[in-house]
Amino acid sequence: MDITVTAFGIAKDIIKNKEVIISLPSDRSVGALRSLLSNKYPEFEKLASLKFAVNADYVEDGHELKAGDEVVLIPPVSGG
Amino acid sequence: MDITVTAFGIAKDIIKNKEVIISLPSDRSVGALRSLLSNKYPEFEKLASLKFAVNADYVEDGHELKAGDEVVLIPPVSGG
Amino acid sequence: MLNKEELIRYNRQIILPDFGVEGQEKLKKASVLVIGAGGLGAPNLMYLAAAGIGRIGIIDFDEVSLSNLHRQVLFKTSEIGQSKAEVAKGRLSELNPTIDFVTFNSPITSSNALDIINDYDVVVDGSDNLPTRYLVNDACFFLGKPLVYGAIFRFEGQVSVFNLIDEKGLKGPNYRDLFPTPPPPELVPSCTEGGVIGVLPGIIGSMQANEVIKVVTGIGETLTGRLFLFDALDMTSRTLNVKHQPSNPLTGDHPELTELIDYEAFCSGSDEGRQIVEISPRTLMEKMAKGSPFILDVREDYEYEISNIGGVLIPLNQLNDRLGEIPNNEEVVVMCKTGGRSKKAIDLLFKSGFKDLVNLKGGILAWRHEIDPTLKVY
Amino acid sequence: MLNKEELIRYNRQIILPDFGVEGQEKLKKASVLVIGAGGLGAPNLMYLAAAGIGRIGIIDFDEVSLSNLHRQVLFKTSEIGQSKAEVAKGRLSELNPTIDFVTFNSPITSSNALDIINDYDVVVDGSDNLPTRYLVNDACFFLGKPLVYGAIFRFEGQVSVFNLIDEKGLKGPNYRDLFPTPPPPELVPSCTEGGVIGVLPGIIGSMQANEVIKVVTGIGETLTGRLFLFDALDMTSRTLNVKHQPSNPLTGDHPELTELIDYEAFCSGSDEGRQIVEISPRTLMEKMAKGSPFILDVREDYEYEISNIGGVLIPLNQLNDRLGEIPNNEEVVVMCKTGGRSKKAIDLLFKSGFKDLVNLKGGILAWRHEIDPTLKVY
Repeated sequence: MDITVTAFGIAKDIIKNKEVIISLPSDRSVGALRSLLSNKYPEFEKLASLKFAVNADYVEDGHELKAGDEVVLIPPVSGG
Repeated sequence: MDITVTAFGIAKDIIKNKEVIISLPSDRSVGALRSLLSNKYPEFEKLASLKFAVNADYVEDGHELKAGDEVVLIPPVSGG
Repeated sequence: MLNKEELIRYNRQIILPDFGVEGQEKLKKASVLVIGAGGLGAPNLMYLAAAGIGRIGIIDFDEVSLSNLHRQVLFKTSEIGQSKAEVAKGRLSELNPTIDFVTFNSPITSSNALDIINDYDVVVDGSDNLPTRYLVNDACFFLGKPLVYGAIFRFEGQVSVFNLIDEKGLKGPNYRDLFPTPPPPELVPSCTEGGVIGVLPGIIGSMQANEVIKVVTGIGETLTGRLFLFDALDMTSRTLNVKHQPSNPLTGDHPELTELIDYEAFCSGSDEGRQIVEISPRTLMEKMAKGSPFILDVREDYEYEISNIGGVLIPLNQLNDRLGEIPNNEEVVVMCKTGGRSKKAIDLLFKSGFKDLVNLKGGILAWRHEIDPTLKVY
Repeated sequence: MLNKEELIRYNRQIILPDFGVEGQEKLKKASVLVIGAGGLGAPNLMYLAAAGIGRIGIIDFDEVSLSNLHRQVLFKTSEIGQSKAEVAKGRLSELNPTIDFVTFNSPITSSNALDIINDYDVVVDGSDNLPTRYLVNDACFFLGKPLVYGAIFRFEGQVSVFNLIDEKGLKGPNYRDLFPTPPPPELVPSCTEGGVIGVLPGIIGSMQANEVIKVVTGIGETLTGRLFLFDALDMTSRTLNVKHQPSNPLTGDHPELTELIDYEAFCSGSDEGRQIVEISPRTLMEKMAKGSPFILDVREDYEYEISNIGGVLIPLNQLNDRLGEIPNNEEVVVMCKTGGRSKKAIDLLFKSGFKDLVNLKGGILAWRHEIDPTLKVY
């Protein structure tokens, strides 16, 4: 199952794109997606504590993803 | 078939709501929706020349509406 | 081309990905005309001057007034009564003295629009009335200038980019693809009539300045072919795709417009095609010297208290209930602050059977300008 | 309660549906603390002062510098080197002399935050660093004050409202529901490091001021429980729903935070827990009087040209290629403008095997402040 991940802020720099498509294996949890991203983009590991939003709602790592889900990753931003 | 119409600007004042649901008869064109609105809200007739947008695209009066379409009405706004 | 001081001043945007010194030099070489130094004009002018646009034209014939200051943050309370364009230039030069500012203290009209606009690369529409919006759109179309559009009403705003030429050399849609013909004036309330939340032009005007920067530098995606709608009340927005419409009289199937027209007449076309008779302050004064014309002042109590010319006060929203106080056997001169509300009053009176109605052109502000400069401005 | 002049000044918003004189009186009775008078602070302060907020607190310990002026539109070029809070107060009083302004020229810290914030109804976060953002969030939570959050990075912005109590008396989510713990500092670039398009704080800061007005007057729907994300590059936005998270240390299942903590330490937690040693300008001067410490200046060429204290210049982005020019058998004092880039340089040097590294706290700006006021500011 393919999931589209949209990145904001510094996460966009790390995945080098505003959007990236990730193929999920049998484990379809947000936590599994998090591990896949860390494997693919080593820098991503440093953002490990961050939350994911799925279809406009913040979710926990146990949340199961469905086909067509839109995942958004938002790191903190400090500028003023 | 029911169609949700979202109104901006002075059109919101005329239909007295940001959103209104209109039941379309057999004729499902944008032109038919325009007539229905004018019957229901007499003031609306004065906005008769305005365009409708359907699902984020500007359309002509001949455009056929489908169930679930989102219709948006935007009158000109002059303020600065 | 950028000197050392400029490299420091603009450093925070020069270090942006895809921006660089090159982007900054494009801004420095660019010229932008901002039409209207009011609510939308203020953030446009501040952020374009701050960003380093080389030459900025400011066109506004109006003077600062007290009721501007809840949203027109360029001005000081002590500057009430002064030229907006000149005050803006002074303030902006203090922010960024490296910019070349050019001011126009007169209205933009069908006679001067092409000459003025022709000197600039990009035009910003921050005007406050429909005739000017159609005029500026048509003039920019004829001259092939990109136009960054913004407009506000109460809590809502609109932003778009018109006439932009894409990489294939095709010109993008314009204002007449959105709104081919204007509705009757009473359905297009200005900020004076419909009100506006003061911070809204801050949001919408800043978005316009952002589009200007993208048009000039070529980075990002502008709003060409898209209309951005924003509602400050619930922070929702919506983007509509706009295409060339067959009915557009400039670019459609039957392009009948080949030159600028009379935009006041175009936008005032009332239901019955009825024209409102207007009187100048000077002619009214001559009338007053000869007799006692009935002058109906439709402003609010507190406005009347500040300054008046001796008319009978019936605020616009009480008019319907107080028709009996107005004579229907003689001419009635109707007046307000600038001549807008008085037109509405005339429409209302006409529908109630009054016939001999005359509008004081430009309201008490014009009277002050032409007849009595000692009147207090507000 | 509103006088005649106020009725005129705020007329355009008083006539708004659901706003009225009542809404205006709520603004007049309200007090708002704006933390940071920089990029976000400028539009917040201008539009809140213009809108008629009765008392406005301005907290900023910084001075105006040249590289602020591409986005911090409150200031004049001639005011470089002056206190931002004081300059802001002066400018805003000219815009609206009826407002009561209170300035704080010192940093907000764990020791003073509760006292300062307690005096205000609403707080605006316009700060430029993560420790302050967590501090302000926690302090507002402990005091039950609504916090209007805004942050910017390059072309992107975020807005939300925290701690707002709804009609059922329930307190809305806060910053720690969005970002429970900070990532390492190198992944949270400031405007100085990551850059920012100048007009972006105009858009985001104005949106914050709009949220403040809704919080105070009760009209419309605020962003409580929602995070608004905005991308100026393509004018797309997105709104995410935020709920209380079980992991929130203030409100979650195990609320372990009961008072303010050391936020600098909390946010600097580097991988190895390594602390960077810092030196004050005075101590460095004493060192220089006794010998010749190796001072590494990692600013850009043009910054060094404007003012320097005689250090060896290797700009941060050339550091990796010029490690051979740095001694590894003695202490190296690393410096930049304010102390941020020099920390990055120390991280890089540490990873390359250098050990005896010291950071000049506050950079050349602190040096100018404490040691040599004749140095040119930029």
